[in-house]
Amino acid sequence: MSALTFGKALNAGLRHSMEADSKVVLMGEDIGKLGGVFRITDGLQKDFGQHRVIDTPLAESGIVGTAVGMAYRGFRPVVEIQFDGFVYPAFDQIVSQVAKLHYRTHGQVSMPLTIRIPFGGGIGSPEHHSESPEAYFAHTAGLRVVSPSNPQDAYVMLQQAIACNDPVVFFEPKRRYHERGEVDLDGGMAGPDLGSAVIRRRGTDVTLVAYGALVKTALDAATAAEDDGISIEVIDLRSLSPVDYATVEASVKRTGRLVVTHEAAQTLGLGAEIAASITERCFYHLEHAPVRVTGFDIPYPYSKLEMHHLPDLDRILDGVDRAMDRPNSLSSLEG
Amino acid sequence: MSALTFGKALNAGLRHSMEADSKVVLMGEDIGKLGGVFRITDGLQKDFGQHRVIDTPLAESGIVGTAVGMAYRGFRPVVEIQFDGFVYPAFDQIVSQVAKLHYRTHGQVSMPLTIRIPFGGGIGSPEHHSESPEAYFAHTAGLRVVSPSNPQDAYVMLQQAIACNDPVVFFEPKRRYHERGEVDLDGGMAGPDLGSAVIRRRGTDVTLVAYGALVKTALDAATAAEDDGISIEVIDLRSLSPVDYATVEASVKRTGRLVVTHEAAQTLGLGAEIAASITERCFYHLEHAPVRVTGFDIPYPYSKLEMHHLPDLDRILDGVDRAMDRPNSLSSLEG
Amino acid sequence: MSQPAGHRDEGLIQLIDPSGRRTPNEELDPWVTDVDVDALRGLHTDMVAIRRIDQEGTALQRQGELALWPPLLGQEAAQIGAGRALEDDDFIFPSYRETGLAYCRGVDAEDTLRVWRGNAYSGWDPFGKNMATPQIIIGAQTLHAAGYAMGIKYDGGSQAAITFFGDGATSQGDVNEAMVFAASYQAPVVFFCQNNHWAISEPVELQSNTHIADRPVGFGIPSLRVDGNDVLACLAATRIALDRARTGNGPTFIEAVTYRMGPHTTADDPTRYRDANELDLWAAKDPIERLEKHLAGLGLDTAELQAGAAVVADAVAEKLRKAIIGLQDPQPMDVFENVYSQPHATLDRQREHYALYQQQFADAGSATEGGAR
Amino acid sequence: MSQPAGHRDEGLIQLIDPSGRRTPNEELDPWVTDVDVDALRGLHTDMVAIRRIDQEGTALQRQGELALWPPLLGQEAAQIGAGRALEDDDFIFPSYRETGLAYCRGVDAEDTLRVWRGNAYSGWDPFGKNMATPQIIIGAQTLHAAGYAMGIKYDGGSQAAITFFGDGATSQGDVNEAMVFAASYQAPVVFFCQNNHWAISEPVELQSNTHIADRPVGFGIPSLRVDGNDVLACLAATRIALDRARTGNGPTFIEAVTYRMGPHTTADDPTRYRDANELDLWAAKDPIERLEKHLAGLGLDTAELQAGAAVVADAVAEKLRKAIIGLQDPQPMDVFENVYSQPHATLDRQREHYALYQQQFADAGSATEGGAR
Ligand SMILES: Cc1ncc(C[n+]2csc(CCOP(=O)(O)OP(=O)(O)O)c2C)c(N)n1
Ligand SMILES: Cc1ncc(C[n+]2csc(CCOP(=O)(O)OP(=O)(O)O)c2C)c(N)n1
Ligand SMILES: [Mg+2]
Ligand SMILES: [Mg+2]
Repeated sequence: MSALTFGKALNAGLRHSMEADSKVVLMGEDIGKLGGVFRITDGLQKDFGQHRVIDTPLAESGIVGTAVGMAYRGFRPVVEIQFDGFVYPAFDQIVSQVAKLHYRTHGQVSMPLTIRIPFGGGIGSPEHHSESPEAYFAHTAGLRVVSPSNPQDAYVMLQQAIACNDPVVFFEPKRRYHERGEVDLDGGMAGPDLGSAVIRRRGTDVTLVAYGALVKTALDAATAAEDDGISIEVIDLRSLSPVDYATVEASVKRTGRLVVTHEAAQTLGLGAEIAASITERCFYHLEHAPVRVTGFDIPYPYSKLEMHHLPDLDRILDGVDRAMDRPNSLSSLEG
Repeated sequence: MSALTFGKALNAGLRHSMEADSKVVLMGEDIGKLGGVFRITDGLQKDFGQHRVIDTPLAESGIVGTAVGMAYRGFRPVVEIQFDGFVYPAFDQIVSQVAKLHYRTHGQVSMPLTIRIPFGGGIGSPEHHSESPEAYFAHTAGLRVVSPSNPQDAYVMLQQAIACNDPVVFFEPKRRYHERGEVDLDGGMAGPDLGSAVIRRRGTDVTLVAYGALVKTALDAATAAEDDGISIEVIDLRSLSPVDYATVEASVKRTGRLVVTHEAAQTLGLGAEIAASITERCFYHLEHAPVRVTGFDIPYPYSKLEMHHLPDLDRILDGVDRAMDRPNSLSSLEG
Repeated sequence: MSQPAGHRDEGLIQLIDPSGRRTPNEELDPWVTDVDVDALRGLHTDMVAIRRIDQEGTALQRQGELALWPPLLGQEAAQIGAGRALEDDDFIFPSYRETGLAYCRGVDAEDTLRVWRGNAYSGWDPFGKNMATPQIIIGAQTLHAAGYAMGIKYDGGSQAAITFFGDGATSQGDVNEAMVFAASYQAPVVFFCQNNHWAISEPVELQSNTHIADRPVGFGIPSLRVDGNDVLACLAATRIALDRARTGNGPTFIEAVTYRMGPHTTADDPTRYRDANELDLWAAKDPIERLEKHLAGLGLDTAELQAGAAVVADAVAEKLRKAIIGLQDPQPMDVFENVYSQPHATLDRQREHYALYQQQFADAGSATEGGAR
Repeated sequence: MSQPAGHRDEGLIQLIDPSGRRTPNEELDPWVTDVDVDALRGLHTDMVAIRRIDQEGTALQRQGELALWPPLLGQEAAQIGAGRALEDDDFIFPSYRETGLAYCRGVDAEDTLRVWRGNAYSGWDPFGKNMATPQIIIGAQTLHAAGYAMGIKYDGGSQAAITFFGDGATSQGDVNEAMVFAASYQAPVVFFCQNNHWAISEPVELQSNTHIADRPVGFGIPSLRVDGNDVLACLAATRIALDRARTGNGPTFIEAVTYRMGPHTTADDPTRYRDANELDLWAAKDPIERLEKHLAGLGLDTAELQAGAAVVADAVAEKLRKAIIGLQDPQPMDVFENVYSQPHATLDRQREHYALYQQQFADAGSATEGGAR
């Protein structure tokens, strides 16, 4: 085991995948000499050459569209989108081509693309640099969508995503890039299935579902809640499409209460789907309606106000209070 | 009152808006001489000229992006996207510009765009011609999203959308274009608020929420259910962002049961949001988990199979049976 | 100031003029020295065959056997010229109108047509034919071709990629980005634009006020503007472009100037937007008649030539009609297949539930679907 | 075959060379006959002022007063040349680097900078200044400019629209589509590309293997390739383009060849990807020094010239620093403002709930936010 930052763990995962399979190529803006604006591809062009780590022209549709062509040719492209807010020019290629080609060709053409997207806020960035577009992709049939929350998962899940024959949109919680954790570099891609959720902390009173950057916040909230005598079970979703409902369902059947948190807007965010699906599966076990603690239905605000958009420990605990029928911010509305 | 087809009602609505405000201009592919592939703009270029009904180059990002510029200049552009599956090249301009400019400029720049999109399936079309992308837009803060279900609403809501100072994505259920209904052409844009839902049929046992093409199917289902002694309240959502929860909530509080139907994929479709929100608001009134009867999580299938993707009368009634705890397709899974 | 050239009329490369006369062209001539009378006859037969397939498509649509059909009428020379220039392992990324290319690749006509019946989204295995299946999103396939060609370069292959698209497509961002990528990596790709003068109801002048062939030059890609109704010129131009690709000289752009003689699709009514005179003008430049005149000039008997081609076309048409009408409808549960290549929990559950739903009807003993109630 | 020209070195239009010498140019000369010594002095002062604002931006970022800053160092001539050619009612659609254009439009420097502090997404009223606020999505603004220009044409206005973007932006579909629309409608728009040789770490050669100014020509848009460090040439070229726009001659494209002397933004480390020699080469072509040499040649005392400019720059800088540091933080509930112009039930409910949530902390008597627990 080695202590690595999240970013270095991703770098190691890329390196490992490239060593394992010569068809793995990286494509993106500034990923070569610069190593990407977050340095995730640092050193890889030097070691693997310009034909495997490809600096591309500044055109996201072009990047994804040519990656589709590379996949036709037998390559396994890993695309870097520089920031979350810059994926939309590639939306058509992702939704109409990447997601649909396997279906369109009755399984004859595979699209083993990995589309890496640093996502989420909390780093004081300008507009378009802090978005959470995951719901757009999780709503799109044909794509798999995942997000690791810690260095070990970053390392393993990235390799699993690259090895997967289906296209995977890989959301990296950029505000965790510099956080460290133990990584089993010798373990390769061994680990829980790419589509599975993991219970990060056991608890009995309420199930708290998070993914990406908010898993850490959720764990902190669980620790804080302990002092108030509340036992929170924290589930790291990891996979956003498919959602591992078996794990969430089993947990909610134990706790009877569910809180989901994410940075994305509330309306039609992952929380909506999870609340709806868990209500379908656990209706008679639920003691309170599932609670969502999410970003608001607003464009991501300028950075001086971002903490008023992002769920934090206090907002999550307020949500837990709501789910537990304890006094909370909305108590005055009841009755 | 005049009996008009849905398509002609839209045409009349456009004409009325163009007469009322010289800043209203139409932009799109083939909307001029041809009158659009669905003839919705038929005759308008002849009557209003090429400067008001603008045939554009074949580039959706270009159409929406130049419409943004026209709005800066004080125009009120109404954009036609030829088919649902062709909106994605414009996704970046819609999500990052149209939706955000009012916020970005602290309210100084308005984006009174209407983006008309014929949507949905059931007409035996090739790939990309039958999609239901509404959830992408309803998840996008800054946009309003609506869908009329009948000629009268088509006429009124289109004028309201054009008059609205916020951008409106206007989904037209193309499979209803040829259906007729009474339209009050003298009423102008008088009618229920653009953001409001309408109860189309009163009922006491279960609330059935639909929008667009499926409103008719839902009404047919309600008629059929009457024979079985089931009283369905049918709500025509009309507005998908915002959803008129006041209306849905009041209904569900009366019936205790909710079924939502749409053609779009189930995961993160409107049904997820409505189920989650209504569960939040009506938890103690619900006698069964909200039921979703939707398209599957698949790319829209080729037309010979589309009836196995699209909710129809029977699938809706099966959903009603589930919501009512009557014998249904999934009964064998219970216990 | 660097000035655009504007729409000029000169500059259209031709080897056989509308009257059937062979016109010399220094640049193209060396590329067709091997094309003897037999080869020309072969091109003629090909054009006749795909015109027949196309007519059958239209007829089958009228009879309700197809949901829609996008005719290629008038574009036979462009498609056969290009198609016969390719090696089998060059990879084709077409739009929806390239019936002729599929024919050159040995795709059975029924496989080309069944997509338009609604029985499938793809009629053949792209890797079996080295040809992607129809692309409906305008211009999207040009990026795939550029990327495939980048792949050829990276894996050291000797093939080329070629992509087909229309005049309207040149307005799409994707097509322009494809040129950026192709030029930047000097990828072995051929951009083959069939300028058939119309994008549904929009004339090419709305998309571009200069020649389409001027566009790529500004991206650093050399171009050829050929008479798209001259099969020999199309063959030569494509050979030149492919040779450039194979010899490490990067991308080439071909504008084949032709005309869509039919409607955009069978759902379209071109009388709403275009002049009948225009049609007459282009009828006089018909690609098949032109080659017939040329071959007559070389001493071939036109009636005999036509009869020979008809034999081939008749056989194709007969097989096609039988196959299309005999096509089995797909199975309900097929809708769930091939969304993913590996299990997907959410979708698998939906499949299971729908199977139970379907089962009800079977249980109810109902012969037709939807009859349980 | 139509061949691209490739990267040539000739063809760069100049009026003042790096040594300060006035070089005659038939095409541009007539457009600057009115530019006397005073006017040149004004251009010099402008360039010094925006360089100072830029330095302050970098310094304020280092001091933690700004979150980020995108320097314009080296691009003063391009921005002032273009900015001073414009009429007040021409509408500007900039990217994020056009500090100089904002300055020309009378935007207070603190309003330009506060966006980068994170206090706002827009520092000024676009309609007050006839200039849109910074666009971060690469190339998106070029379509807005084309559309605005279409609007000018439709409402019979006499203005022009102008849009600024970088060399990297030319690869984006949007920029190419903007040229398609502008050409098709002959819209009165000027495309002003500051080719500063880099898109973050990517050299311009990755985006285009021919001159950027060649690109528009293929779209039917005439272009000028000017020395972007020559303020007089930039002024003249922009005047030509604006005149064409106003006289119904449609769009023009200007490539101003310049250099980004600083990092991409304060978050960037250019030593990772570019050679120090390149910097030296361009330092020798510095736009401000060049004008100083030219003015010295006209008899002006350089020290006095610099001192005069410094007075202006100092005043701007002092006001700027005070204003930035004195900026009030926005209010929590501001996040909900201006998403829509009219009530939106779902958002209004979220606002109401968040107000109640905030209220808790106030009720708890906590001075700081987040301290209720
Ligand atoms: C992205 C997208 N936008 C719109 C359409 C609708 N559409 C189908 S074909 C067509 C015209 C295409 O014209 P052109 O590129 O000249 O090809 P042609 O049909 O003439 O072969 C249009 C607008 C589409 N298929 N895809
Ligand atoms: C759509 C999009 N993709 C990527 C980025 C990230 N990005 C910001 S600036 C930049 C380089 C722009 O280069 P250029 O157009 O030459 O302008 P310059 O910064 O040199 O002025 C990139 C890649 C972005 N802002 N928008
Ligand atoms: Mg065409
Ligand atoms: Mg640059």
